Amino acid sequence: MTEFLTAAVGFVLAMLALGLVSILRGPGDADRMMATQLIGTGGIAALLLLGTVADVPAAIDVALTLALLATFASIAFVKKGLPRFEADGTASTEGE
Amino acid sequence: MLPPATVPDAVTTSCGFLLVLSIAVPVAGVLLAFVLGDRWVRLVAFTIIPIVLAIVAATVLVLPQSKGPLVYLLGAWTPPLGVALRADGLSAVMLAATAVVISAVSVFAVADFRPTAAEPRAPFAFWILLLAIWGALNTIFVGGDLFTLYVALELLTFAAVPLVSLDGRPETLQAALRYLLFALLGSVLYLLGAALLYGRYGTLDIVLLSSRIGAEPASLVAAALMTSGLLAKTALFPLHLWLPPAHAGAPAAASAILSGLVVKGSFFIIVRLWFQVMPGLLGFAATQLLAALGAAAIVFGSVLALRQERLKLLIAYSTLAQIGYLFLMFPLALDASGYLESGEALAGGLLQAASHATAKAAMFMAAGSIYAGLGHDRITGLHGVARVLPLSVLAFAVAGIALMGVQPSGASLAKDLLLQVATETGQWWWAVVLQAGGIFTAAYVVLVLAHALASSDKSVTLIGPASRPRDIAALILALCSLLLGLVPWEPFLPVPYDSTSSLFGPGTLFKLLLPVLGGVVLAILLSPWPHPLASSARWKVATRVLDPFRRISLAFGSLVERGNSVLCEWPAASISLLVLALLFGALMLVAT
Amino acid sequence: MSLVRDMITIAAVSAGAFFFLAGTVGLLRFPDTLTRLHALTKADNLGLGLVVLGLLPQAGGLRDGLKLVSIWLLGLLAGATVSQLIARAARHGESTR
Amino acid sequence: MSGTTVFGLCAAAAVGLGLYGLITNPQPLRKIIAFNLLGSGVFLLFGVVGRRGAAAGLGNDPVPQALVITGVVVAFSATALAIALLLRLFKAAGSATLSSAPMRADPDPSGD
Amino acid sequence: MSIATVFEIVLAAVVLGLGIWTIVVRETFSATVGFVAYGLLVALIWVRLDAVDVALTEAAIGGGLGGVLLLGAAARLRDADVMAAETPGKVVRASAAALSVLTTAALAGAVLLLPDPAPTLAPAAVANAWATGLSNSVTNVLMAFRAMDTMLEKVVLLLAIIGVWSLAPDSAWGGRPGPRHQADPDGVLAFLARLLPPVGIVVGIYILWTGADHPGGAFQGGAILASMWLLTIIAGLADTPPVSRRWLRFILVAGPCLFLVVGLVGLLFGAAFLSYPPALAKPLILGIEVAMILTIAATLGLLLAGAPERSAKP
Repeated sequence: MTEFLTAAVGFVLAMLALGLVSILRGPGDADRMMATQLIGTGGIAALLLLGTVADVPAAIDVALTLALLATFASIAFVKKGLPRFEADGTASTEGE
Repeated sequence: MLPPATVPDAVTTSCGFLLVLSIAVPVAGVLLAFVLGDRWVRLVAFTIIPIVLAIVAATVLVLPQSKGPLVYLLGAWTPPLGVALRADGLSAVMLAATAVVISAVSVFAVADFRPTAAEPRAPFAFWILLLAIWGALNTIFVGGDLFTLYVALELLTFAAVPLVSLDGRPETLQAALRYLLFALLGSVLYLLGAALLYGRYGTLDIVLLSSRIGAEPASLVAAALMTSGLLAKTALFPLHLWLPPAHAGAPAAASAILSGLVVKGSFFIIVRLWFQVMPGLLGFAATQLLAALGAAAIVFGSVLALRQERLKLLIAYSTLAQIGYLFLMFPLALDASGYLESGEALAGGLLQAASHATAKAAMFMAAGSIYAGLGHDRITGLHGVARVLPLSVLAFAVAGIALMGVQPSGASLAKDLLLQVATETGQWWWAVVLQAGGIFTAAYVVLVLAHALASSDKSVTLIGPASRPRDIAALILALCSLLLGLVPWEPFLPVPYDSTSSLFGPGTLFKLLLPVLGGVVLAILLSPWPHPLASSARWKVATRVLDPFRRISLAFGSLVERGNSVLCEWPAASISLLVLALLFGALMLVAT
Repeated sequence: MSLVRDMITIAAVSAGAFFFLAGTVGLLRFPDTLTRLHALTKADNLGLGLVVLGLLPQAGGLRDGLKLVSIWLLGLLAGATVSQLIARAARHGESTR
Repeated sequence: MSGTTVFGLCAAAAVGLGLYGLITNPQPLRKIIAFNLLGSGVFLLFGVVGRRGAAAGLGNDPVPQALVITGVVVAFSATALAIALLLRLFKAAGSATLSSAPMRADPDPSGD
Repeated sequence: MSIATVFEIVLAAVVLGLGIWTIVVRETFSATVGFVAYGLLVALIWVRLDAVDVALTEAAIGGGLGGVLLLGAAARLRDADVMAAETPGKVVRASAAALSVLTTAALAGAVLLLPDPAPTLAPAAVANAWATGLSNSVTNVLMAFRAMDTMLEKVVLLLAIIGVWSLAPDSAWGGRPGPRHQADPDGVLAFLARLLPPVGIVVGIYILWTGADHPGGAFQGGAILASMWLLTIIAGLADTPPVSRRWLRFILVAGPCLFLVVGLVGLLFGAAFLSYPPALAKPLILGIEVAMILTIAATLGLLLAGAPERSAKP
């Protein structure tokens, strides 16, 4: 069982790496912004599997934190990453 | 598994609580001032400062009575699990010097950072950061654990950086950013070394480490990284890119703190590291390298100081030279078996640090008064200032005289000690550098004074009123530095002989004349600015004789300046940092 | 009993891994931002869900199980909202590339 | 080759990468990122040291872990301060660079 | 070579690959994104090293808040990207590369030659856990054995705030940090900003509470709370408070203040500064942690918000 799960972590990780390569290459910033999304799914899956393999139950807490913050980071990405565009009808009036 | 720790001083000594208070009270002041806000910060600062002063005084008085250092185990946990605070003679000297400088600066800054002024932001930051710097420095002086020292070092940096950019001009913002980034690089290298030491020895406690440490790969790499990181924070040549703009751009009171005290924090950790944690690792070659960097710093700093147009920049470059002076003690402290001995050389180095702290702070304060009075600090525009701002110029003069090592100043005692050791160990070349350092110091002091004392054709108009309390604070600090040699150092530092006996001998006169005359020559040769006596007839004669020499010296000076501007580029400075780290590692590897 | 649990785990985790593979292939092969976004959020969230499902039998107790499920729900929520935001950003931001 | 060795080498490599980036990247923001990478290498080294010291039923020596947590907080504050300075500099000067402008023109070398 | 080692090598390679990307890529924005991904994935290494407390911290800071901080700066500095064409020459880059490689090699050598068995304080930490009644050793080290460092670190956070605030223009001193965000109240963002914070607050408090006996603690919990606060600000549901507010100042010092007071009480009446009487240790530490989570959440949030930009008066 441990071997299977370890292999699964490795596989998910490899997919994650490939995905990151494709995303980070672009071409646009919108593509790059998917990176946290990808980690928010693939990274968390790897983390959960890893926690089970290594018998670290608290890894679930890390995954929970990661899930929350990856969501938050994605939103900040969209808000801050494309300042010229007002996502979702939101505007930030720069106080300068 | 390592044997259970047997620390010789694993108990809290009576009065050890003073060490805790010396940290806790300034920190409490920071918190209180932050909550109470704009109108109360100065009041809080002036309540806290006397209390901490009293604590430091008590520590200094108690220390000689106790046998060995004062120790306090925080939370009653013994190292290696817990953290200890320890104060020995070195700590006491630096604690006292810091307390004196901070008190004087706070008196100086009373008027500048009035909370009722139109600008409430600067006083708010200044007074809180002043207390924070004090707390951080005290932690550095009494901290007994390398990681606690790291946190204190960061505390110091975080308090110092905003002081640099207090006025918000783009130049100072850039200076602050450079300072912050380079300091962060330095402290992260220090932390890297700490990680290796923990991995090898299982503790970061200074006393425990000193009993466990040996010449092994981990400790050598750690030592090299930590040393170079701390050198970056101390701004030893060639890692000084951040210092002149940062120190010259800050408000005068902040410059006094930054130049006088903040660089001494990382310097003190280097001393702790080398003299206490790993006295046997540095070896001959590495100490020579350290001192060679110091010598180069003296030449570069002094030559550049002589070429500055503005007084504050001159003083900032002088700090660069004086930092170099502090590192001359390392080869002199090395004994025959390759151990760094906590003897007279260390005493000389520490004394030099204390006298530089007081004198340099006084110089910046005097320069601040002059700037406030004239509205500028161009050295060539200082003519006649002695008549309108006599106290400021006097304070500058006294501080300068103290710094060049005239009896009975602390710098003079330090120089005597170092020269004596240099003779004993046969390292005559460092004796030459020591003398040259004094002469260089004299050169830029003489230069400034010559301009300030020269009579002016026009009457000098002041744009602001001269402030007597400010000048008196600077003067008292300068006098402190001048009289440091008379203090009985014996309980704290191994200072063997009584310096007062030789106060009025022929040696004193020689010690006064050598630097002053040498300094006059250097000032004439190396300063590119019009000389204050340039119009007199005698000068015309002198010009004819000196002119060829002067041209050569000036060419040398501009060469130094060009070299400096290369070294002050970021990539060059950070590459030198790595080169130094690798060089130290290699030299230590060879030595062991 | 433990054999059954392990079987479920192996099956679900393998299926999850397959969906991650599919998502990555989509990322690598699809030509433009919007379709790639589609591949990413749909396939990967399904993959995460299957992994969570597979790990549920291995969870230590009810609390861990609840946390696992809520992680998945958070992932879904993020996927649904953020992909919409990114998609709009991508469409409007085409000129700013 | 054990896991701690792999991650120990990884930590050393991260330190090297951070140093390289800190030296060569001209933009201050990139320097800040490189500093964070360097810092994370240092923290990883602490982690490896702690992992090697696993004992008494703990998988990782708690002391280095605590040091890392303190260090992460300090590094984060440093990043925040550096970025605030950088943004303010950008606003005040219109550019964000660390390269020093020439200090002053070469003065007239003649003394009279 | 076991499958576990293969996995570790893959993990290290992915993380290092991201590190390399972060350093060498031309565009600053891409580098920032790469670093955020790096920060999130490093959490995996920390779990693998069985340092879950650090993994939580790294996930919260390295990926979450740190990423947002860097990204905000990258977005604002986007126009500066073009200007900085002063890339150092080949010689500089080559020597920097050579020196970095040498440093790495020296470091790697030192790491490989570390002693086996390694020195450790784990048994000592476990043996002394009775004094606090908490079974999370990391919390014990942070709050008891090395409490001084933790207290000073909180002062470092406060100084960072003071430093950031001191950069305010004088006209905005005492005002609100950052730009005012406005959002469509029925939009997706506002929806998320209403839905996520309650979940986040529960998770944050859970992380704090579980920190007594399991991995977790005030800092990690505080980071989660801070990000939830920022989410509501970004979505325009809340505004940053003016920095001159007394209550805000009080929250910002509550943690270190309580720490200091407990320490001084220990100095006066107890065994030593920062020592806790064993009977009261657990409640005292938890009390400090509760104060600290508020302080940390407020501090981290305000550090991300930046210097005051808008005068407090509208």
